Amino acid sequence: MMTEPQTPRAISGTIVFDGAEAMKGYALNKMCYSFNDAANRAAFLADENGYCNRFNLSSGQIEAVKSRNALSMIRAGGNIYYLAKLIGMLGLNVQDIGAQQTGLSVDDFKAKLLQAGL
Amino acid sequence: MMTEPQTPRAISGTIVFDGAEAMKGYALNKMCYSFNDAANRAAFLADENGYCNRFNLSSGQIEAVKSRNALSMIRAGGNIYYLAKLIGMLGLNVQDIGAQQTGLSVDDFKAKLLQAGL
Amino acid sequence: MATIVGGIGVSHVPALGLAMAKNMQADPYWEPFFKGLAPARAWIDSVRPDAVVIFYNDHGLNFFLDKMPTFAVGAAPAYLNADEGWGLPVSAPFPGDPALSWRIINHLIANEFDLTTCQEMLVDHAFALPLKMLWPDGVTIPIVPVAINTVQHPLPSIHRCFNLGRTIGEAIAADPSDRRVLVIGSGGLSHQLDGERAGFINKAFDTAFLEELVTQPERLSRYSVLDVVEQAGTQGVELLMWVAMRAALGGPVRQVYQNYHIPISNTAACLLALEPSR
Amino acid sequence: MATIVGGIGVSHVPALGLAMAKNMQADPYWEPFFKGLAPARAWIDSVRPDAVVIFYNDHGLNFFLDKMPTFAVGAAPAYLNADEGWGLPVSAPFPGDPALSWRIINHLIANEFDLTTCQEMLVDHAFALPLKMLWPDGVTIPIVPVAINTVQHPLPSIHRCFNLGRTIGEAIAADPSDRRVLVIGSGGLSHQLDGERAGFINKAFDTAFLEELVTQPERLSRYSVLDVVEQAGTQGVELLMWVAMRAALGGPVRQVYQNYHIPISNTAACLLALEPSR
Ligand SMILES: [Fe+3]
Ligand SMILES: [Fe+3]
Repeated sequence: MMTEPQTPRAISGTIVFDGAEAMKGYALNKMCYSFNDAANRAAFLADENGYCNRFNLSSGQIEAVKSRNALSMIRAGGNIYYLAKLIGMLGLNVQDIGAQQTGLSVDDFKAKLLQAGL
Repeated sequence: MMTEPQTPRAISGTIVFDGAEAMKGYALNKMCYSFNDAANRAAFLADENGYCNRFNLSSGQIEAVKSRNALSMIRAGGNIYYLAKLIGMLGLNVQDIGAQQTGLSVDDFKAKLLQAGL
Repeated sequence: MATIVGGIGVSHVPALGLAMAKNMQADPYWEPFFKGLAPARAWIDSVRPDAVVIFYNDHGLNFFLDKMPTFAVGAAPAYLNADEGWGLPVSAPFPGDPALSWRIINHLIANEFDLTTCQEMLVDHAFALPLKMLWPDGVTIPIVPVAINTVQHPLPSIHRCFNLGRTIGEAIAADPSDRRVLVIGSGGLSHQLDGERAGFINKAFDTAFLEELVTQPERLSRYSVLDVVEQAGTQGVELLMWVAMRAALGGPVRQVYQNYHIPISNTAACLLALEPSR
Repeated sequence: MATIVGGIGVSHVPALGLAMAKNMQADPYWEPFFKGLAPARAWIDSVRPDAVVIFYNDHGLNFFLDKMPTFAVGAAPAYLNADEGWGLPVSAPFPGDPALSWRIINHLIANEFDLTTCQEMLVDHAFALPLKMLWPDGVTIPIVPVAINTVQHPLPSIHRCFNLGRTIGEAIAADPSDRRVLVIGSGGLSHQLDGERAGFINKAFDTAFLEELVTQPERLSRYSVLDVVEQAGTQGVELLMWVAMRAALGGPVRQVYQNYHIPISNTAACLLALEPSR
């Protein structure tokens, strides 16, 4: 049995969603969680600003959402499990945002994944 | 550390709200949990049968609620922490139902409580 | 390093809240309990806490049987009280201490406690009433709520609740801040609201329990939860809060104050103040 | 006495669900994974399970950060799947096994697991997809869901998840029924969806992990959760499900079948079937 919490450590290109991130991202993640409901997805798409304000997103979080940039949303405290709902309803899949986050084209990102299996 | 669940045992005049009770009473307790909301309390008072049916209470549970009898509600799987909300909105307090459950008058029930301190 | 300046065990009988709402503290029925608050408040002033960790049990406000945690720790910036359905006035919001919450959560999970964490959490009378009693003008120091299931069996054992409290005590002791933490256990003592045994109170058990709680709390683990139900009543299991509070204090303690009174409503009510022996 | 007839570890990549919904299992991209299902199904038929315990992680369908359990055990008569927001068709309800659920809950809490119990519980693709893959015509045997938090750190350690699985194995072995239980671990293997390291896959780690999982799973406890994040990616922590599944099987096991394939979407996908050695 451990007796001390794990020491946070830097893992390159990786944000570990811990308490600090969870606090920072609460409003954004709560909004994303609401997107399990189709009516809420429609409400967001009809009035993005109004919907974000209803969930008390910070201005930085609203900007991150507007940018459609996954890295920005993650840096704003977004958790990928909840962001996936927003990303999906915006018509993007995990390979699109993989490419976006790594600065590759989608084809190059897919090639990189294939490469990992060789 | 124990390695086996506690053996259920009979404690006189007492129902231990365990898994079996929780399964039996789920619908009734869920209805009572809804009474945290004033609008739901009003809806119940306006149409008791309709409200009970909305929560899929069994006919036995509906009868128990109608009877305003705490023992019947408990035997129908009701948990006192949730039933308290229903009992409170019916204008009863814990001493009223204490008297009801023990077959005493409210005054005699209060006297019994005082007695316990001597 | 943060320190635990003391512990309070206190009943949260809803009727106490209604009596406070109606300003009836000096009435003959209520006075034997409320008179115990002044010495406790004076002692709290003297130990100058600047944060609170409170063990309490939710009575069906925040948790239902669809997601019923054994142990839940709040990690919210503030905690809202709300309508519980039977007429207690709703309290003002309570300030949270997310940094201390996460310190406690991290240490507990590292030590194999399987917490439910709550970044939003409605707190019921079991949380609000002790704070209202101890800070009648409103509590301004931040709070970490720790909820222990007493609604649905199996409940955690006394042994497990003792270790929960002890491990939270360790987490506080390891906190690099200079926080002065007061620990509260909210609940009990012996009472039973439901069943043909409603109104059951056991002064002898309460007295022995309180004595051991102060002097040799580890020994309380010999009672199973069903022993506690049998001896202290179906709601007497709220004594688990007192066990966790006592364990958080660690080693020997000095009893500062005790006021035990029967009855408040259907309950044997008590206020106990403890200070770590240095 | 109930017995555990075997264990399955299997990926739950959402893209697999979309591929099934579109009947693309035979397409060149999908075929290397789906071809692994036929032998697994044939083996399941041969061991004749009549109940399932599935370890999975909720992806924000049933649980949010307001009440985030480390370990949650379902105790519902049936489990509903629901819209997760990104287009997977909703599955038909799944039958529950409340009697087995309570057997497991009682044993776990007696052994100091601090469960959250769920008498109502929406189950997401991590629950639904493995069952859909293994029972394409719909699963009719009853199921006990066990959810392990992978969303918010701190997660439970490998050691804790191992003990969770082992203790559930004990609970099943002590069940007086003649149930034949299949245990499923749903998740992984290495993958990372988020951050500049998105697309990270680690075949060498997966291979070593799978090998040890089969032969000496206790040794996996040397990895901290952050080690797993580093070696297997942020979502590679779903390997915790595999650890719990393996531990439920107890002592030595025989590997019946393994099919590891890179990539499915952004993930190293795998199906592994294990049988207890008698
Ligand atoms: Fe209480
Ligand atoms: Fe997943």
